[in-house]
Amino acid sequence: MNGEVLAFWVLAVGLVGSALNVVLSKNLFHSVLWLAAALVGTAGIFIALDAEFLGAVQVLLYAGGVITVVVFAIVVTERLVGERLSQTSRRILGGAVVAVGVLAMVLNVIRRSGIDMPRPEMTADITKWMGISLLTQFLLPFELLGVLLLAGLLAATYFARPEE
Amino acid sequence: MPLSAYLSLAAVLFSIGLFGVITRRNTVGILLGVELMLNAVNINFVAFSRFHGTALGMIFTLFAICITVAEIALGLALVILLFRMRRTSTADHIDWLKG
Amino acid sequence: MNPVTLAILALLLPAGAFLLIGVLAPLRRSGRPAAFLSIAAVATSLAAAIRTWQLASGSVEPIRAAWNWLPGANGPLATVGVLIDPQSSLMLILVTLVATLVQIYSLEYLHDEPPAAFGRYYAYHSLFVFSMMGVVLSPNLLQLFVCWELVGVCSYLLIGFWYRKPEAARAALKAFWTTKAGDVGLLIGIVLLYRLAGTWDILELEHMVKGGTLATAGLGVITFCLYLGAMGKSAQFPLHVWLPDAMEGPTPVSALIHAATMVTAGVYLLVRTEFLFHQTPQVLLLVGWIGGITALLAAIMACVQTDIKKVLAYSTVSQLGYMMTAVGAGFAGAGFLHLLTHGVFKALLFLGAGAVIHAVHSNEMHDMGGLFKRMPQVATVFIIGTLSLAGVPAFAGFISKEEVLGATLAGGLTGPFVMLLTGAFLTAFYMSKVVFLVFFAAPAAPGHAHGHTHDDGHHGHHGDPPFLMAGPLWILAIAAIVIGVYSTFFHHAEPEFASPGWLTPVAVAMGLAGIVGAYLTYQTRTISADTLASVFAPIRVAAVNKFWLDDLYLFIYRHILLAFARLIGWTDRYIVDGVLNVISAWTLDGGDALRRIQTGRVGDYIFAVAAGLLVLMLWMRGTL
Amino acid sequence: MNGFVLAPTAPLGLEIGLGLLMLVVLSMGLFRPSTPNRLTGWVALIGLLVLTGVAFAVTPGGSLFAGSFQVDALAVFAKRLFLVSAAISVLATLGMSSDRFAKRGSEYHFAVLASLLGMLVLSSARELILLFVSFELMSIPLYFLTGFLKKDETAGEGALKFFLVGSVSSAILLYGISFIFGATGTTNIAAIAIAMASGSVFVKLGLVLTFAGIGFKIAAVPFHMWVPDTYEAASTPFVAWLSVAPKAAGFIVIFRLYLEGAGSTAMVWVPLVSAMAAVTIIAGNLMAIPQKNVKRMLAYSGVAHIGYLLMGFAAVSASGTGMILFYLVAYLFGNMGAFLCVQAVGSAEHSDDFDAYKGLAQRSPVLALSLLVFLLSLGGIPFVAGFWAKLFIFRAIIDQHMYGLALIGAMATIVALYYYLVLSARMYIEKPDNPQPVPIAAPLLVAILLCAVGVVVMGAYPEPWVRAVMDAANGLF
Repeated sequence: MNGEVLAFWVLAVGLVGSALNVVLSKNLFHSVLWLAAALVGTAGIFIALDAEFLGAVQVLLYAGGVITVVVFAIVVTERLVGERLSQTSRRILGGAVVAVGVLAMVLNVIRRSGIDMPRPEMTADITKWMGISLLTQFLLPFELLGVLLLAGLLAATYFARPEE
Repeated sequence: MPLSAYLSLAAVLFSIGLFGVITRRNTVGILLGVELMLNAVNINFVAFSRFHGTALGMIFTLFAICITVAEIALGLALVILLFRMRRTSTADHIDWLKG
Repeated sequence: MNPVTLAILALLLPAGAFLLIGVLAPLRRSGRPAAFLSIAAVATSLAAAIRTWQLASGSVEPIRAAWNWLPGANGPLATVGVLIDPQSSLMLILVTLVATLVQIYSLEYLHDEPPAAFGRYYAYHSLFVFSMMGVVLSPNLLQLFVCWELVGVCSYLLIGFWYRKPEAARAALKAFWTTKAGDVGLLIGIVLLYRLAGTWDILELEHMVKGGTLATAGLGVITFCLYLGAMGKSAQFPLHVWLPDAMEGPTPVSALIHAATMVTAGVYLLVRTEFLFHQTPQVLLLVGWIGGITALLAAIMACVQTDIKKVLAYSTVSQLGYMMTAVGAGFAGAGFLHLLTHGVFKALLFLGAGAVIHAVHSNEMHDMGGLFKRMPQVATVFIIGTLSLAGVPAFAGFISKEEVLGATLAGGLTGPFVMLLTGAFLTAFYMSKVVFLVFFAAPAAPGHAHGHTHDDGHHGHHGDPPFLMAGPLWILAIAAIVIGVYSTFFHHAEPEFASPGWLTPVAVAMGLAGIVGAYLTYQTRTISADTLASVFAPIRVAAVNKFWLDDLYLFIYRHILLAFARLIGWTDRYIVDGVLNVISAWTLDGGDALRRIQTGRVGDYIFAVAAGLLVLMLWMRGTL
Repeated sequence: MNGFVLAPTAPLGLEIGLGLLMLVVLSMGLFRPSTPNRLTGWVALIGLLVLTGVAFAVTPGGSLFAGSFQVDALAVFAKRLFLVSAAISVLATLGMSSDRFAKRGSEYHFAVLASLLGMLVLSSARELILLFVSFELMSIPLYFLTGFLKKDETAGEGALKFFLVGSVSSAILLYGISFIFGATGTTNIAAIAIAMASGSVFVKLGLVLTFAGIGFKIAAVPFHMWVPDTYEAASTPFVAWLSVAPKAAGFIVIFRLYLEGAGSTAMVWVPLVSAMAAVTIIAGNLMAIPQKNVKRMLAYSGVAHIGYLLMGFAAVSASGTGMILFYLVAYLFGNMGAFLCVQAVGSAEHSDDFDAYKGLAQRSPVLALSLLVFLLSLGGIPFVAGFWAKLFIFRAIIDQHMYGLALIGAMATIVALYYYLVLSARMYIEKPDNPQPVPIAAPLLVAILLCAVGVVVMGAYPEPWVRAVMDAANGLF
């Protein structure tokens, strides 16, 4: 068992565990923290897949940014209502059936696909290539992303701002 | 590890997220489920990308992460708005519109 | 401008006027401005039509322009466009000319209508002119049919113009349903034709017939169906019953629609599709015989009418019979010629009669008499119209009637020929009767004077009508004379057939005999009208009762149709409705049940999305 | 700046123009925050009209970024459709009485234009990353626009539901795209088409997931449940646009992915799409019947219309595809027009219930007649646009011998007529409670009349439209 395999299994178990906690925890705040753990775990998977840059983005943007925003939102709403946000689940059976059904279908496809190709050697600096292609081949989506973030930001501030 | 291991892990995470969005009563909880699903997708992209020997999937992931950030900010703002008007963030109680 | 542009311009101007008047409520309610707009449009159309004719008569080939309307897999399913040849351009002139004059005439005639009704009248008129020109210019049978139906709608609206009057409303309905019966035949005919030929285009069809590529099997049914449509529209026996009733509409409407233009659409249709009818001689024979019967019966009925408009109405039916007989004899050109001249002088007669009615406020000839002194102009033009209709040389109807008679004889339709000849005598007789009774005979006793007054208007013009009414009359009268003189003395078109030398003297003699007979009976009273009536008593009784056709229809309607309708109604109420009620109850319940799925809870919506995804995956699992 | 520098970006002209317009609109809000005026709306409208004019002058051809952005016939057609619908919606918004559209007009119109930018790029996108980003750029402002009247009791609720269902669907869509990418190793649709010829299972899995994601956007049953709630909550001129443009965009994505990308594999989809079409038609029409609110009724009937469009897709033929485009144009005029009439009545009566329409024909004949024309078109009555649309769709699937589906569609049309006629009867037969004419703002009236003209002209003379859509569709086959 080499390092990559070991790392994968550790990360996988951690990821699935924290993901389950995200959806099962009774306390919303705990859920968010478990999500943060899952996101960091995902960053680990990225690094195991030689995508260090993405791993960094994942930790900084997601685990850092998103979680901060969520926590902030929870705190704001809790302050508004003055009590702890509880969170319960319903349709657990239905949800489980659908989720397991989808999982079974996808796993079945993965099993039958015979996709398992060998992992090629990394030949080039992926981060550099990503940087270059973002400003050449993917310039248009990159620009659109800017517009999208601006629109999302406008919308978020519009909704969150107390009425003037 | 083979590609199928990464894909399977992503599938499990995706299903957990799906379970979450279906069962959670709290709107923030539903959002967390969506995050899990998107996270699974990202693993899929990066894994495929790595095994195809291309960075295209990673670029895709980069875009996906950024879009997700915008989405979650918008979603939380909506939750706060609803909270301010209805004093609740429980999705099931937000049901004035129906039929 | 090229003829196509001109023709389309002529076509679209009245349509534009209709839309403007119809959509702009203030314009419609203002009355006169709407009228002026309509008149300006149709007068411009007239100018365009004349220019189109000038251009078209110079070209040998028909000019056809078509645009795709309904796209189909192999070429267009239907086209819209115009087909310009001498026939359509002449007909176009007739339609626009009479329409222009009638619209100007109506300004005065309907002077006392409220402005809103006035606007409505002109809106209908514009729509009518547009649709009629659509029929005339149509290059294919589908477009022709659509316009044909529109024309019928306009006729319905205009007959029922005084819709508060029960007779008018009933007459409008009668006209609508009778012509509709024919139209169903027409529709079946053109659908069958499409199945047979694969096209509705008149030129293409003609080309196919000439090239011999059109199958003749089943063509008889098609031409018969086409003829059914023509029969309804052109008031052929036994579907003619609607036309006399249609006189409930305003007189200018009768002049335009029920004399000069719309009723001739059936003849025009047959002229247009003559090449098809030539393939089916049996149907052609039927057309000829029915034409002859119509001509004679209607002439007889015209003799016994006392209402001046009814006389003219039966006269129109009779003349339509003449045209149809010529078509049936295989010489559509002769019928078409008579159509054109008849359009001019019959419009003249109707408008003249309208002027009389306008003055005396009655349709009954008893209430008139000795009017020559009071309204010499009207009397003069009316006499010109009568002489034309009687087929006196140097008047418009002379040559065309000769042609029709000659064509009938040449076509071997001896029976109808005799009927037409008798009809010619009767025509001259009843028209002269009108002239003598209305204009020359001593006025009837005052006690008779209050017959039922039909028309509107409160103050009578006891004298010649004002310029707006007299002008159109004179224009038509001059046209009738010019056409007559020109065709009698200068223009001897070589007919397609040879008529025997005795035909012209005999025909003229018949006409003159009719006039003399009427003179002796109604002017000098040498022959007592009562004696005449008793001699011809059986025919007279039959004619007064309209040959019991209305009674027959009433019987059929009461005893057969109503019983049938009751049966259908019963089935409808208890069986069809029952089934429908059950189905609709299920539908409503289903809707309500489904609506409950929409709980308003977003979790359920998400669940539906996820479950839908699972269903999709399960469905596709065979291929995954 | 000279032609040499600009020339390479020529295919992006419309998008760049729109971007500049967005800058202008946004900066007008920055420098005059919260000043009530409708200037931004007029600026946006004029800009949109100019861009629409340009779009109609554009001829297909040209591509950028190694073929990821391609201005083909379908793209040009779609861009025109998006621009026209957006212009009508913005025009109608100018007739809104709420001062929120004056105070926050800059943000509102910026969001409309941002979403429109997403649609414009989407119609040209032949590369998955670009497709996804533009799809999201289209979607996110829609959430904002739905909740724009945030002081209304229900606006936030409608937006939140739309957003939550939308983000779940978006995750599913992205998951699907990841499998399509994974099976082929490329994101270029042309290259995917080549790689897909082998028919990998991952492709099919990806297409299933993607279909669910797009199913949300086009509101096919069972992914449609957000539709009535969102439509009821949002401002009506926006709903008019929401009910048309994103649906059209969804179909453009379907064409790109399933017809261009999947090619012959698309045939696998026929049973699934037919079933979905049938279910969507039946459920949409049935659920529309018991509605008491006209906006909800139109929402459900809109769902049913998506079923007819899916029917056209099930035909998997050039004529089916073309007729979807024809249907979309007819639907654009008919549905937008109907919603705008709802806006006119709603702003006068403060109610969207059927009862508000009592005797409308006596109160405002033009409005009632327009609405009648729109309803007849939606119902598929002869000689209005919707009739040809339905007829052509039916013909396309009958050509493929799918008689059962055609029968279901035809029968559902009768059901649909029921509720359209119920509303028409309210307008024409019942007496009004209040005989005053309905006041209509001039821009709204112009927008309504534009739609009415579109419906009538398409109905009277469908030929040139059919030619246009067939030109756009033929490139895909």
